[in-house]
Amino acid sequence: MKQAAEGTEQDTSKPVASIGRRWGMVVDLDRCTGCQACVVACHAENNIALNLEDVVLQQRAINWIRIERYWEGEYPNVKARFLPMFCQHCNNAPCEPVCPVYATYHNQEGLNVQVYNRCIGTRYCANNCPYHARFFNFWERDLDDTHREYLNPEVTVRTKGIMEKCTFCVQRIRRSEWERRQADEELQEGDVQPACVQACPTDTLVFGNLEDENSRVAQLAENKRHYRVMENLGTDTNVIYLKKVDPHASETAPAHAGTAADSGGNSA
Amino acid sequence: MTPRTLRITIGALVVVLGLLIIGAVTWVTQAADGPKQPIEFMHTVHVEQNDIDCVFCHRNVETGAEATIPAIEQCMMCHQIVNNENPKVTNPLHQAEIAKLVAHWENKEPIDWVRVHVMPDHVRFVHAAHIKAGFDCATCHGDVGSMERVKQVRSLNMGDCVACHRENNAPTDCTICHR
Amino acid sequence: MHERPRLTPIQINRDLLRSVLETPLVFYVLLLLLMGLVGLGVIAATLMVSYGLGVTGLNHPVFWGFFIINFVFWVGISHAGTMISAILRLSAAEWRRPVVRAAEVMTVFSLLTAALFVVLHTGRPWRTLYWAFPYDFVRGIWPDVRSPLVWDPSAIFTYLTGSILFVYAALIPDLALARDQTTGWRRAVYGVLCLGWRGNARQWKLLNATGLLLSALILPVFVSVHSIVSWDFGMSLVPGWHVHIFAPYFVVGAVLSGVAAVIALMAVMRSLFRLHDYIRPEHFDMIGRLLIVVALAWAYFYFIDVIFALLSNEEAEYQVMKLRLSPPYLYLFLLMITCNVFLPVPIWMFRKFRRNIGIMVWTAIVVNIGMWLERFLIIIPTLQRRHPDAFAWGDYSASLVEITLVIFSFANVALLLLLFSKIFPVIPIWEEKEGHIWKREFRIGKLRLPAIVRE
Amino acid sequence: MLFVGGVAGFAMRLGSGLEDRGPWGYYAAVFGFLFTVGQAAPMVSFVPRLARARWHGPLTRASQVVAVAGLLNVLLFLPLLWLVPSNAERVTVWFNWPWGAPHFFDTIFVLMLVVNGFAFLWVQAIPDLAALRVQSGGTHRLARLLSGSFIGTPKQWKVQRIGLAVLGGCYVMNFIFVQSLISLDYVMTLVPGWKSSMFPAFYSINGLLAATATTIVVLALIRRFYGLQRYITVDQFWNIAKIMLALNLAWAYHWWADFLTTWYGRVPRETVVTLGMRSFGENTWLFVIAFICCFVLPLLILMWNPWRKSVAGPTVVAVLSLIGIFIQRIIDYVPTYLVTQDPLDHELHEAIAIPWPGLPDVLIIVGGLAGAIFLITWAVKALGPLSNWEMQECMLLRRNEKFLNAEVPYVIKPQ
Repeated sequence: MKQAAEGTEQDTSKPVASIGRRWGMVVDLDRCTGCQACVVACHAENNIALNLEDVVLQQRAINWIRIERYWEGEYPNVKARFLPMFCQHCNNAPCEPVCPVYATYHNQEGLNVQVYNRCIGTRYCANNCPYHARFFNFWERDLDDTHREYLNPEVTVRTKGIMEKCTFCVQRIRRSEWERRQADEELQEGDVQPACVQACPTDTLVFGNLEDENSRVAQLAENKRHYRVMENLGTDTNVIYLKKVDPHASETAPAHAGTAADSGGNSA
Repeated sequence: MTPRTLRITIGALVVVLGLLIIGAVTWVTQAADGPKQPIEFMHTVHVEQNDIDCVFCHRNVETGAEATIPAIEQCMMCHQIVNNENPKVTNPLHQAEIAKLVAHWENKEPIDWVRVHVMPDHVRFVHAAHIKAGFDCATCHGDVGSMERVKQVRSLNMGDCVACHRENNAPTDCTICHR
Repeated sequence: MHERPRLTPIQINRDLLRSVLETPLVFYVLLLLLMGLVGLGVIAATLMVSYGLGVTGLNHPVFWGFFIINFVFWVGISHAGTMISAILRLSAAEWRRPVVRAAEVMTVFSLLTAALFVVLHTGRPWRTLYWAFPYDFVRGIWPDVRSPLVWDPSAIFTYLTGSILFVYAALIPDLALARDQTTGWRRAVYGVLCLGWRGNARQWKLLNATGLLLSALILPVFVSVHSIVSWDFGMSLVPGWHVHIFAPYFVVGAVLSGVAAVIALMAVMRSLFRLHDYIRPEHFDMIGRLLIVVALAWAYFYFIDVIFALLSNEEAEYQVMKLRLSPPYLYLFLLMITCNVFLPVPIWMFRKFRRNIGIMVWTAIVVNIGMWLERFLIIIPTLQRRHPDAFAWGDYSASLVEITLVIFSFANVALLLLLFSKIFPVIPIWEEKEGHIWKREFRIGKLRLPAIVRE
Repeated sequence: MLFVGGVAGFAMRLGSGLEDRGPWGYYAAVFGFLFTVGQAAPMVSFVPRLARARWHGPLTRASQVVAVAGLLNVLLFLPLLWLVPSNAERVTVWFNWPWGAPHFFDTIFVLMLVVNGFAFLWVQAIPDLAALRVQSGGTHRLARLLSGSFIGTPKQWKVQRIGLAVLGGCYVMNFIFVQSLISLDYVMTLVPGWKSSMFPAFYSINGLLAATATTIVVLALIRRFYGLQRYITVDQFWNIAKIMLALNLAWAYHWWADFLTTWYGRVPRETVVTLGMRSFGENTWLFVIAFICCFVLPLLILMWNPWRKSVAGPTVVAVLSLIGIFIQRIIDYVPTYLVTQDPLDHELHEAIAIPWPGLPDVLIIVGGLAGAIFLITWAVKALGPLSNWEMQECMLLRRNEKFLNAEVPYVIKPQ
């Protein structure tokens, strides 16, 4: 994709991927209730295969976004903590350089892209992803005609033998882009909303352009509660978490879900 | 080289050449004409003789991803009048084909058009974006107006797309087409 | 070599060409058996390709399983050839002579098998062409040279090419001999293959120069191949894989398993083709000595790996090592370390055991079981570690398809070796004769001592 | 004299106190260097013997004699031990053994290695000492004392040979063990985050390289100053040069494997240390010199057979490698000692530049090296520069014969 990137750089007349756009997400853990609406929305939007019982038992379930749940404290003072986890779209992604065929790469908008038709399924990227955000299609999907009607035509139905992962709903980004361009306008703040963001009832997830200082997401990213998961790996993610505000934190345990940021090894 | 090996070599060459010729012939004959449609819709009549704009039928092309095949209702907008009993339709072939259309309309059956330009599932082509950029339909589809039967004139494989994108300084990021 | 019996050149020709010129019943039996196993493997692979990788035991955290283990294992085995032929040739070790070709051929076949597993393990094997072969001029998308998985095919193909050249160059005089000993179409085929070898001084000189040059050139490739395989793991960020020592550690391990495999191969050749005069206990003796050093070096690297993971003050690596060192992997770990060091090394220490072919074969098999387990322990528990940010963690058990394919890999290499032995002499006849000529005896005091030419 | 200067420098360093680890870096580097050089060389005599290479005759003494420098090492090592910070609350090799670890055990192991080296040297020299005793008519006291009742019966020879084999084997393993142990101790207790499992292996490779290099240098010096051109021939240099080249390549390989893993992994914790401190960043120039000395120049010189087959070529490479290894030691130890942050913080956040050595440091370096050279010279004088009996054995086992039209050397291989 080197050439591809260069091609866009030379592009001066009408760049779709304007310089100065880096998509990012802020996850405010203080607001997350663990309702899983984002998970359902993501499944519906992105044609994710149904995780039926047998697939789950085979440990091959696919969830582009998942709610990690941590327990804190001893019974009866147990608290559940939630952490939505999905592809962090790292700027320094471990998954990218290990792919032998450039099926995953970083594009100019800060997206970590997975190209389905290029992927041959070495699964190296999945091994190397510290966030376990990449999923492999072990089976071909068995879609009957009724089922096909549910599919989102904007999103490729993945075949067997390839990797897939959260795309930040790139199809929505592209749609907003060309819809705006039909009217000769630039993309505006709030034009793009991934399915999870749209579905989130508590406004936990905020999506936007991190490079635009005035965008909501960029301002939230400066919040003093901010941290990135597994920052010590130097992955430089585009997803920023805001720590949970816990008035009783000091009374119970020193750490909560946010400890995931501190070390690659803390088991919950 | 012994005569025996010579014979074997010549035999092998003949077989390979024969296969190549057969392949080439099938390829050429296939490319000669488009697939047979359930109704012999003639772009020649509609576009060349009657000078109808592409967008008149393919209505979505300026606003949506798909150009869309017109629905029967849209055909019948004209063909209710220009039907097979219309005296101006003199060609018996035309009469027969229009009769098929009318039959579909009356039986409330959709027409199973055979798709000519098939993109694989992992490719998203947005017509509107290309029209907006000022391209003519013919850039990719060729001179459909002169085709008796619509066929694909451009390879439209990825190399073709990417080359054109490069020429026109269009973005070549993978996510432009693959999502 | 001291125990080489006096043999006439004619007898050497007859003995060493026997496998080519005669076809005993046991050959057909073996052929059928191995072809059956290979056929099973083909069926399994077909199943896998048509239904997807779902038929394997792989799952969400454990993305790499038996296939990669087997790949690493066979690449490891392939290191025997160069170790035996190139290094021992350069250091002029006399005992290499009868095993050079068998080891080199095993290198070629095991590399082919290893490469096959790389392709098999991908999700879409039918699309892997653009992995190793850049051809896509139209789209302008090339393999990503940053990926260790691109270094892999480059290293393997370089090594394969080098090994094939190596085998072929050393085969030429023997092919000429086979040409002279056969008639009819076989004579014609051997005649073409031996490239007009007449055995004049210039040709011998060229052959010697080729051998030395190839030996020297293949050595860096030899080291790089398993280093690169190790970097498949080392370059990742996975705790337990991102280990600095991996490159030399893998190379030493590869040599250990490869050379041990050569022992088994030697024993099989000896009994199958009745080569008792050529492959003698003293050869096993020398290989045993070499293996002591290699096994201890392996143990040293392994010790460092374990110690570092345990004591590096890093939570994640500690967890991986703890997982490896707790049941059920503890048992495998103990078995592995016993198989690789604790059992064979003390046995090899004794000259009596080193010269006992039965014991040597068993230790060789044991070592290879150990090395296979070593790769298993590197790959599986590491991937299986309970990850702080994932619900998905769990175990891995190989499916029948995977096991079949592992068996297939062994049968495949054996079958190819068997076919090779049918077509080409397995012991380099000219090298054997050269050893005969260079040998001489001297009298010092009352003793008669064997001597050898040194240039 | 210089040695005395070194002692003075040491005293000055001592004056500045043991509490502050920082300034002791150069001192540790000298120790590390002498340790690799002095302790590793005896292995060179063992390995060709194991491989039954018959060219090593003149080599053995030159390599083993270096072991006497080990004496100095023990002296150097003792004060270092108090500088190692406590490993309380940290997992180390010692699993928090209650007493004396690591100080006590490290001392024991280093001492053991030195004793082993001396024993190796002694057993090897017994026949020569016996000859000396006989020749001097029993008046040479040292020879009489050390050679015991050796008169060369087959049984005595057999015992001596077994002794050599066992001691040699022990020495190799002992050396690699101690070398790794000390490097482990260092990487785990001194610098948090100075963590690369390549370290012990790289140390060992450094040791082997230093061993070969030292042997070549000593051999060249002996050849020059004792006028032994007839005994120490180009053959020895040619053969050992091959090993030298192999080790130079191994050095580069190990470095590269370490570097690549770090560089590719891009984990900030590792890149700071390995890239920022050891290879690139502040100390680049030092590293580049070491790299050129240990790999680039040796490769370029030894690639060519005419240069390999000379006295000067391998000697130059040996000297270069020694310089490279010394610099490597400085890179390894000096910044290590300058780490001031909390040792319980396992990560190092910024690279540390290597300061220029002060006067005491220079004195220590020069004194340490001079002391080692002094010891070695003394030992050479006491034991003789060549191992007589091995020379004779090698000559006996090598013979030229006519083969067709040419005269070729034969090597006899006894059982």
